[in-house]
Amino acid sequence: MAEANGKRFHTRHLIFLLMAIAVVLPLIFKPGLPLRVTKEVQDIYDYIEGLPEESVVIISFDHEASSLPEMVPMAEALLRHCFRKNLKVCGMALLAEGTSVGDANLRRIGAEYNKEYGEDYIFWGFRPQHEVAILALGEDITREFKTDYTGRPISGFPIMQGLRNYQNVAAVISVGDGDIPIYWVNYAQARYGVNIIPAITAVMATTMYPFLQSEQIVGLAAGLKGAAEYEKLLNRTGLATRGMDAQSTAHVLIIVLIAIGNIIMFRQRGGKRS
Amino acid sequence: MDISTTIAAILTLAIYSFLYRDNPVYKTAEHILLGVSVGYFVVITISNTIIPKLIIPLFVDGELIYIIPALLGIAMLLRVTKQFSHISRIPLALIIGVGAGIAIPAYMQAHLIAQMKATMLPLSNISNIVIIIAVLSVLVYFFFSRKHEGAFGVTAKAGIYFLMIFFGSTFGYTVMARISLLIGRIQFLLGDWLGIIR
Amino acid sequence: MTDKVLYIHKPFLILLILTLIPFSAQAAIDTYDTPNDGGNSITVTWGGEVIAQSRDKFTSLDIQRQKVAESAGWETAAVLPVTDSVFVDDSVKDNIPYKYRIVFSAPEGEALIFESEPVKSSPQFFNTKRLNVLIGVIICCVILFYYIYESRKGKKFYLRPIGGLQAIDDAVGRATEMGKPILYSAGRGKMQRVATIASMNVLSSVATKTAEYNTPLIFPNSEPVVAAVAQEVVYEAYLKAGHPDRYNPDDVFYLTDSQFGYAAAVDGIMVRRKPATNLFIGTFEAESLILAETGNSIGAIQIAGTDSTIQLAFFIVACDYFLIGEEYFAASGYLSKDPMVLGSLKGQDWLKIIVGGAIILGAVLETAGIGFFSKLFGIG
Amino acid sequence: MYRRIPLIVCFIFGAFMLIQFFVPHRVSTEFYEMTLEWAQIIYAFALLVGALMLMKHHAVNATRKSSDDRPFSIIVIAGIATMCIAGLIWGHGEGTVFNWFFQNVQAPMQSTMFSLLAFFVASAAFRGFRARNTQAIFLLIAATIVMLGRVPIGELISPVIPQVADWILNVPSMAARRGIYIGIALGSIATSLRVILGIERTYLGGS
Repeated sequence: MAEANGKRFHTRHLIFLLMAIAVVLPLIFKPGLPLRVTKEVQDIYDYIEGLPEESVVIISFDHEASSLPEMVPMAEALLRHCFRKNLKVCGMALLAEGTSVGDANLRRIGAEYNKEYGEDYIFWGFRPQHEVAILALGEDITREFKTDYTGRPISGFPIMQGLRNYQNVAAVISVGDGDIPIYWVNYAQARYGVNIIPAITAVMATTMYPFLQSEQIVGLAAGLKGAAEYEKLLNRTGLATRGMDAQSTAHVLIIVLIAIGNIIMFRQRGGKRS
Repeated sequence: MDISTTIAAILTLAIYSFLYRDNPVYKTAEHILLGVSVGYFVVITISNTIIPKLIIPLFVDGELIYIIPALLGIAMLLRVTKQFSHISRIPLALIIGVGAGIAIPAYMQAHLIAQMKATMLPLSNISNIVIIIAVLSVLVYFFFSRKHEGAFGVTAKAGIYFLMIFFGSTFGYTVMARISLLIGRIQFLLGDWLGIIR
Repeated sequence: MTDKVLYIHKPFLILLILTLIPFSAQAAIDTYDTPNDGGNSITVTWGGEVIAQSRDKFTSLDIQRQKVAESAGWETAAVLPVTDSVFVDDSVKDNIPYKYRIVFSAPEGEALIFESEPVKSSPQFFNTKRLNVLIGVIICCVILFYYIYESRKGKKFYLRPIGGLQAIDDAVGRATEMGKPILYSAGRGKMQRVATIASMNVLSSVATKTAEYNTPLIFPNSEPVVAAVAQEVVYEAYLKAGHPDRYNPDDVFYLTDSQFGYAAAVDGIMVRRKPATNLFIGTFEAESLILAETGNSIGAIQIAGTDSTIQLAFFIVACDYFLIGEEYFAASGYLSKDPMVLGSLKGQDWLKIIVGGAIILGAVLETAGIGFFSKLFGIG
Repeated sequence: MYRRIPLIVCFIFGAFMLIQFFVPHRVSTEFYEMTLEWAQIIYAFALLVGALMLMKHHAVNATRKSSDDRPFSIIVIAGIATMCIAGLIWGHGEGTVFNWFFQNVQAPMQSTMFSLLAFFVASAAFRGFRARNTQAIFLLIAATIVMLGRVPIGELISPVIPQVADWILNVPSMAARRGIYIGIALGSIATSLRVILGIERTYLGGS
């Protein structure tokens, strides 16, 4: 895109360089700006904290590999909380790429807390066509997922004892980078009344607020910032918290760039008019 | 700095070469990605859906009813051919019909009834009043059978400004998301790969 | 509904089960067929003063059931925390009478037992909790089909002028005056997407004008199928306008399906051919940003129409005019003059009036402290 | 004929799924669960169709000597083949070749691809995002408040900024989004009803 215009080449690349600096420097020097926990994230934390031990939580990895830097810290924080509270965690994915990510995350965090596969957590695997899969789980989980991710019969695992459908599930955490968390609201919350916890990319944050106000979702954890807040609540510094300083400087850079760009525009316009 | 991480890092840098300009290194990396992701998708779809939901019930458990979805699935694959692609309209119609049938009550419940209820707020504080005015004025903006003039026009105008606030906050959050992705990749390059930051 | 209450000591529990002494207390246990379900389920609830007063004394709570006809022994249906007050038994058979009892017991041996009247489970044909949804669906059906029917019969409905559409007309004129081409992009949506289909309607109208004014129309595509359809649409428009000779098939072409590759290539086209107007109409993803930025830097008038809120946020600040979601579909329906779409739009407008009216009524009643109306909007 | 059968199928399944919502009876639920299962199976095949079309396109391209993109098509085919062989023969769980490719090739490249957008946003911020009218000014002000209010630095500048950001997100922005949702819901219900009754047939495609 730069080859056709020599002058563009410079400005554009200078801005790219500024962006890289704005992100790299805070990551190296770590000023450690104070972090505020929002009510939306606190609500999720309180809800999970209030669940009785052994409650079943479904965590659905409804994202693609493209948003991993946002989704992984989020899933890690929520999983740590669930395992710390001794909840039973059932993993699944409604997008194919979330499948491998989900399996790896569950095993890694499960091992951190010495949890047994099949006893304390399980990974059911992937199902296509979100709305249909969500509805099917509302009727009979063992019919929807006859086998786990690697093909072993699901009914053989102790965690599945007494787990039939959403009636036995305390909450569904949807770690999503698109509109699948909305599908969970539309099809699982509305129809079956199950509690939905959206852990989503920042891109989708504003679209979830109407459901927050109408209490169709428990709370809202959005983006790397949401993950950082959760890490703070768990008293554990992770990738998200360490990224927050860079997030701040990069935002300031963007705002400054918009301001300069507009000032230049108004100057030029003013010049033309006079 | 193990070999796997180094490979991942080299591929990451290959993608970043696009920032200079579109070039063969980027193009190669992009096509590797395309091939691998399509292959990944095919394997997961077969191993996680077609095998457990169709092959095992039909061929291992011998439940003959599954012959119907099997035939419909094969009919779907005929879409790839020129000659028989019209047959694929039957399974397609089933999926679309099912989708439409379940969407109606879902939208009615979650997006209309529940959202209407949540807007029926007592007019006791500024925020509640703003919420009601904003919802109504946006509805007026998307009203097409009447010209936007007079009081109606003023309401529609208010609607567009509320929409702008919504688009603005979406803009802010989207910028945030894109930067988070960059932070994640830099953490990978400088941390996991080079070990400069921890 | 009448209940039997009993204080016993654990060693004698088994003995006493056979010789229950009826004890009438306040309604403490209630059993009923679980409502709005497919059968095979009985709900047991308990409460009342006796339980409330003595709950702290006990450490375990057993729910037991018995098939009345078989006069068999009691079987444990569930063991619950003593604080619970409801249990749904999903493992019963339909149309068989069952009796339930709840047994509170303490380690010291003290126990408190309540026994219920016989109860049967049965499936229901209508879920009464969803009545409001049914009414809503019926209202939608009636209104929408009335207007679609009227529209198909030939009735014309008024559609307000849409700013972005007018802007498209003007922009074509401007390009002609400047002697520069128009660039059209439908983004990266597949052909079956509603936003892509709507884009083809807009394209047809734009192409009719460029044919009249003899202004070049460039349309790089990222989807082979869309490219093929677009070529047909543009050629047909030129034919209708009476200038098939002015159609240049090389200007409507397939570029690449790579997201950023597409953006980079379109950028190159913009810089080289300097279009006076850029039209971004269709399904856009992240590439929107790059396209709109370059378009802005070459000083083109830019008009965007899409249903993606995220890309709209960027388009609004980088384009001169925009069509937001529904507005875009309405514009496309207006251009295509499809009676089904127009009738449907009219029906949706009426539904919006109903929704708005209900919200106002609900808010006013809430303010007056009357909550019954908003309760009708509960979901379950 | 070719048009009528799909319309009938669509009507039967669409109408049933709609009515089933109100009928909890076991017979209805049984047929409902079966339909859900069928839909998923067929959908999985539909997903494979997309992949097959892409493979066909690149296979044709890879055999065409004149094509400039030939090497790239060969790379795509090789990628698909590697993953399919690895995944379908040695499995897809942890520690497999398939999983290694996902974790070290696909995942890093895909997330890097999207992180390019951070740079593009920066460049567009300077050269594209303009407060060209009052509407755009509103948008940019809301965006600035949210961008500052949702990261630590906003709090540092002034504790009012995060509060204003919270209010914007929870009140006007939320309500505007709700207005859009209501509109979309009515539109979706209208489209779905038209699809079930066979008035809307665009999905069947041309010819």
